[in-house]
Amino acid sequence: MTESSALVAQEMAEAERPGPEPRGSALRRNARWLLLAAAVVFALWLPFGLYPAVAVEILCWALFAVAIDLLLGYVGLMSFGHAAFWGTSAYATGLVAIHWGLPFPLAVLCGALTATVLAVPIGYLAVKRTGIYFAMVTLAFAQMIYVVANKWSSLTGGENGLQSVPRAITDNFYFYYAALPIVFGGLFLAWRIVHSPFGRVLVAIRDNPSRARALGYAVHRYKLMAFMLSAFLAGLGGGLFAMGHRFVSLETLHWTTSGKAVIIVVLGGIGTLWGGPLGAAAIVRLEDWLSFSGFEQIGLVTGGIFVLTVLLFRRGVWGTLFKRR
Amino acid sequence: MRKIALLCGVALVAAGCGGGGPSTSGGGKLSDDKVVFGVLNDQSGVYAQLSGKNSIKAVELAIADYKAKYGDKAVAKNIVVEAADHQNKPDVANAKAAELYDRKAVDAILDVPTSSAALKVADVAKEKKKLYFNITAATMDLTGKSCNKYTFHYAYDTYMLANGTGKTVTDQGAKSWYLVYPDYLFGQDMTASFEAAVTKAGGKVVAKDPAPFPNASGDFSTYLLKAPNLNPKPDVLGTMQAGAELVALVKQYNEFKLREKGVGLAVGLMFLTDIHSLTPDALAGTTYTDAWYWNYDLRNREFADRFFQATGTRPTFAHAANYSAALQYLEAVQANGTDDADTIVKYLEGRTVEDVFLRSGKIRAEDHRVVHDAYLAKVRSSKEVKEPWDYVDVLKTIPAADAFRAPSADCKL
Amino acid sequence: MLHIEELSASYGEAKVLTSAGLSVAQGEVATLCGRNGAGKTTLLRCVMGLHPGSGKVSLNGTDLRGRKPFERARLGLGWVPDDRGAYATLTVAESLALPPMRSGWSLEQIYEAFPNLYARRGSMSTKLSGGEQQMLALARALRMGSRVLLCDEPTEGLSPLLVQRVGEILRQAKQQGIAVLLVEQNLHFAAEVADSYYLLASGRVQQTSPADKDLLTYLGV
Amino acid sequence: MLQHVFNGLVGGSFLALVALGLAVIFGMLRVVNFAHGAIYMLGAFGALALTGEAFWAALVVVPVGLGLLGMVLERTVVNRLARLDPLYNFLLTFGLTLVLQDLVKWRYGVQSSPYPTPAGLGGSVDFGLFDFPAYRVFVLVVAAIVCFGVWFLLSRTRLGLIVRACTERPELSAALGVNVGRWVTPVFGFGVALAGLAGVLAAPMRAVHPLMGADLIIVVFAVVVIGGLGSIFGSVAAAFAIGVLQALSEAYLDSALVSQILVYVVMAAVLLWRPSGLFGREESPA
Amino acid sequence: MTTPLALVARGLSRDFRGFRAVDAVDLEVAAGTVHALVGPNGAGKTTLFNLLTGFLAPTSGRIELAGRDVTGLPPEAVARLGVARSFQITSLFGQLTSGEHVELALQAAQGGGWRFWRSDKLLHRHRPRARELLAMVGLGELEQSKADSLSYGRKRALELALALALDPQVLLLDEPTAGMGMEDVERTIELIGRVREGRTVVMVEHNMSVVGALADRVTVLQAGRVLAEGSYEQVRADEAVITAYLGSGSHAAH
Repeated sequence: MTESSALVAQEMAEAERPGPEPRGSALRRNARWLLLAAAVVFALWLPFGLYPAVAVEILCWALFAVAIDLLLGYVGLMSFGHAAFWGTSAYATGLVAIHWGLPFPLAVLCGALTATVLAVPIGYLAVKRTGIYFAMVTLAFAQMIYVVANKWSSLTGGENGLQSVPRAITDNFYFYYAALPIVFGGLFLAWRIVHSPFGRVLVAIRDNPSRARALGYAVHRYKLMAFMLSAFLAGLGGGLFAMGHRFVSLETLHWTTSGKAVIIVVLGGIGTLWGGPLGAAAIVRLEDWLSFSGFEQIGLVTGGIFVLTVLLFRRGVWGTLFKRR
Repeated sequence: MRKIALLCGVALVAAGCGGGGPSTSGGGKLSDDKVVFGVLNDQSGVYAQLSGKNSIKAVELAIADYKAKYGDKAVAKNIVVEAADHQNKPDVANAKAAELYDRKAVDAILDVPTSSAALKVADVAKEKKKLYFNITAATMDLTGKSCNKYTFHYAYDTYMLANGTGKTVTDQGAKSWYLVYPDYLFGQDMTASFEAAVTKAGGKVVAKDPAPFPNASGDFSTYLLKAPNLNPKPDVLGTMQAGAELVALVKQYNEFKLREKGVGLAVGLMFLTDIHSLTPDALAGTTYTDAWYWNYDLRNREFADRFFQATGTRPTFAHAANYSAALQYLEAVQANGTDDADTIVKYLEGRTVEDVFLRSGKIRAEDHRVVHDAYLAKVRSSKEVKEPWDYVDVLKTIPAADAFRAPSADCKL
Repeated sequence: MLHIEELSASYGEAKVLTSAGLSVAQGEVATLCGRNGAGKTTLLRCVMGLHPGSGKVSLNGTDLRGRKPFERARLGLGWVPDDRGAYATLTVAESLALPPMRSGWSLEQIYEAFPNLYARRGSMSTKLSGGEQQMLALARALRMGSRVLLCDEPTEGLSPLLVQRVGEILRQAKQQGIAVLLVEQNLHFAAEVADSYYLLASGRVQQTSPADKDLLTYLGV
Repeated sequence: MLQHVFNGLVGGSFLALVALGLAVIFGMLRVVNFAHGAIYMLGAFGALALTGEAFWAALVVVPVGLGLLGMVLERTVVNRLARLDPLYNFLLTFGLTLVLQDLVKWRYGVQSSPYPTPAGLGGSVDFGLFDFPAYRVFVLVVAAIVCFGVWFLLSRTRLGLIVRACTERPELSAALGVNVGRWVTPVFGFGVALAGLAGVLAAPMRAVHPLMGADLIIVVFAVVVIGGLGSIFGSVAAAFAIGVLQALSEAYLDSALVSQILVYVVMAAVLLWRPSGLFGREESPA
Repeated sequence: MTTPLALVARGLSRDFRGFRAVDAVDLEVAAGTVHALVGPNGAGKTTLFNLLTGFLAPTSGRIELAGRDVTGLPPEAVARLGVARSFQITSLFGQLTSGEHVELALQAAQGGGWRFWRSDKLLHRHRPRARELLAMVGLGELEQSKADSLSYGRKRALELALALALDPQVLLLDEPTAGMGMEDVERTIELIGRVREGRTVVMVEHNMSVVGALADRVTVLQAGRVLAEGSYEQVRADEAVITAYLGSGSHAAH
């Protein structure tokens, strides 16, 4: 039934899995807190060290990556069409901000909820397949959403995108700090999901769906729920992306956007959750640096790095650095 | 081993993080003691030939002319050109524009093809209160609902294109039209403008079909099969496709032998570079509207020769307009002794200007539309082409007053 | 003919075989018995090279270590898998034509011995009845000219009449000097064809005989 | 009506050739080659690089060259991930797509490049009820011949016998003495060559630009989900069917949206009613 | 009709691509009994199990659970109606520990798997019961071990603990002693003997000593059909069964 998804899961489950902490020494547990503290400090410092617009972008992609990793790492489903949720939320957020004038956290929330709703029909159909088919099916549905958004220009602005999304905090530097709590909230949610009774069921489903069914867990529905939660997280990222740029383009729905998110997750480390933000920082920063220095064949570099990662470092940066086999 | 390699990689990226630095922006007489132009356009994509890197050369020609003209008296002694590729993506354009204004201290952004990107940059210009001369985008929103104080729309727009071609071709006797357009905003706008122009000129649109955009298959055969069988049969097929899709459509138009079947071809948006890449024979006899033509008169030709020396190719309207915009900006700086944006805007508003690009030029104060003469051109067949790049005959000059629409009520500067 | 020494193999982390050993001589039918899950199928798969295992397997003196399954097949090992190995996309005739080496029985001989297969030579293999599929698997191995047949429960799920038929074929093969390693739970059937008996239990193989009480107890008969 | 159906078949030809290559590779290697679209694009650019007059040469040389490139890729990278989850190869080939696309962008830019109709195929063919550009007829004929040829190869030759056997049960086939590994690389190369051929055929008819394949491959994915990726026949049939449906909806419906999302809607319906695809085999737990 | 029927199959058939794995099987399992399914490999026992638990939909026929028609219900629904099964081929969640396995099963029985907003420490409230169950199957010491690292026999034991954790009305065990050593078999017999109290047990078993020790009733399958049914002694004496199970030189049995 699931010849493939379980395999990915295995490979990366070596990295981390939810459940009771391994009986580590106090030192190791402290190291965990230290790492978390370092991450928070780094996040707080980021806009000082980086062009704030880029820092904001990293935040958005971090959420997006975590959303995809939640599905890939903990349910064994690789969505290659998550741009559908990222982009839909971006549009919804933008529209809410433009037409209703809601403050940005509420607008982002509306966007994320819209994405969650969209995830219901798409997820319902997609979870009927697993493995490689799931990837293809989600990719195809995302393309459909892209086409619809392009066509529905009275709402989305079509090719011109949604211009001039209003935002009270105009300076990206301050906006970064305004967005940070939402991002932390999203990351916490992801962590909570993974380390919840629900998360335990997901891992069980990933490892052995038939057995989970025999225990009475409705596998499809759990997968759908995970899909919706993942869409919600992607939606949070997409909404922030819209507010960050004060603009929504069709690009947010394009398959390359899904692809970039997957690249970030794989580079960061599948099934590690925190690899996502790390990968986001690396890729966004790298792309910014490349384009700032006038090198435009970005796909050549990111694609190349990605190919090497898949060939040599399948455990990703986080998996390779912080997790032992 | 792998771990070490990976660590090095991560360290490199992390080290790179230090390179950014918080944004600084200054004011003053001549900010940073220099004038910085930012040429933001498509340097690898569909518009790379139309404007692309050669637009930078055009701006450099303007700088050289300015320096030659004023010599020691020049207010701006240090003039720099920064360039960036927005890949025709609005989000990239957004980031790049902010970057140019903030991180590279650009005083005026030039060029910016692709409507969505152009509109986005207008937003940024408004926010940063810095100048922006749009050259290569066609959307009328730049002088409509998205207009703003710091944005000038320099070369052309959909009204100019549709009105020029639609009206003239109808006047010449092609009364019935079949319109095929890419199903996105630009195509929809163009079609509406076209239909209005055609109807006004006494013609009729028999049918219009939105074609998928982006057209994954690059296939327009359905519409081409349909065209000669429509009732009444259209005299002319008007296509609003641009770039790659235009190339494909024209190729297929010839393949289906529509000209032989009595359906002519009119093109909504076409550039000299399209004719070059399609070869003139593929488009021979097609009429379209252009904002400028290099071999129109001796003055243009002289500029084109200089441009040719610098680039090895002939200038498109975009190159000439970039040149003109940069030159007029520098003239404004010279006249006011400052590059303060508000001062420059005030100075430019309502001015009449005449240069190699702007004929009967006027910078409208109401909506910042820069109006000038436009040209109706007809593509020659390869037999008629006497020198490289001299692909068209200018049929008619459309006077500045008729070429552009009246200021829109939507625009509140 | 076939000689196995110190063969060990595991499934995941579960050890299935621990230094198992046995030999089958030319023209001999050796029966390997053992409970379900004892590792009989794994042993055959190891011999065929389809499952990684450590230890020595030699065929007619040729060491098979490091040889891929197709090389082993070409050296004369014939596998008759427990699921009968029918192809959904291959007809009977195609299944017989698939092996690159066809030095054993001629097609005429095959069709003479298996008239059913001749009648259904154009049918997809999976459309055959269970018995016919089993015949096809045996026929394929005979057609290949295998010197050693590895038969994994060839009588499984067959009617008594067909069981008889399988027995006849194995005896015929035996007469031609083919060695057979037979995995079988049906002891009565085994008794008809077997020359020697081995019991696989706890990962080890021991020689035994049908008279052995332990064997019967172990099998729960 | 008839001419629109015919036109749809022409459009379906490209889908069919690409889907066919995809299905052949998937069958043998269980790899979904994301780079198949990029290969299609390389095919068109390959034709371009050989310039217009050499179309007939390109028709042979380019697919063969790309097939060799495919074989090299299989040996060097795809192969290394063979034992892992097929998703890894999907990811790998996705990365390759980005690299190939950008390499071509670097060299040719995103400007679409013109390619003349090959000499001798510029005319049109009169079918009585309607006439049709000769080149399009040619495309359909080539696609039909290739699809038929592949069918013939698979069902009537020894090579096909081996490929079918290896595709269905690699282990058993090996145990029957078939050197399965030897066929993997050529089959991969062959599948790639099919996409390359589609690209060469597309060059004179469609816009040649670096993203032409990326747009196509997503539609092809939907097509193979509809047809059932495991089924070569299903993939080809679904490709032609979708081509015709698209052409008809473009011709008779006033909405460009419908014809564009048609393929995805059909895919959704298939997922709802027959998740394994119209011609896909049920994955039975046994 | 003194004892109610816990599980009934009527005319149950299942085809796989033209091959009929289960052929018009009628089965009645009385509540509170241990019912063994025996038969040679390929007789359709596991397919029948998959049909009874909803993992496969029958081609025809119907299944009743305590009088209620459950034909065509998905496995999770069947499980929630009080049917727990173990698998013939060990089937666990590789990355979870034994304790986590049982906690998960206990949670399934009580609901609560949807709570994504709570900590998984919530599962710890099942811990005492989980430990009890693990101890019962002899895994008391191995609560913290990942399933992947358990030996084969222990995996089988964990399978059993999982099934028991659901506190099912009907317990379906697919070869519970397969691959076990003698001592483990003894222990498993003893264990099943203990847990059958208040339950109905259906098991597929090859080991006749296990069947003999536990089964109230035995159904013999061959080639997808019911060959015989009765008590262990009756079945053992049945000519047809002997022929089928042991094979026969003289196929005169019919």
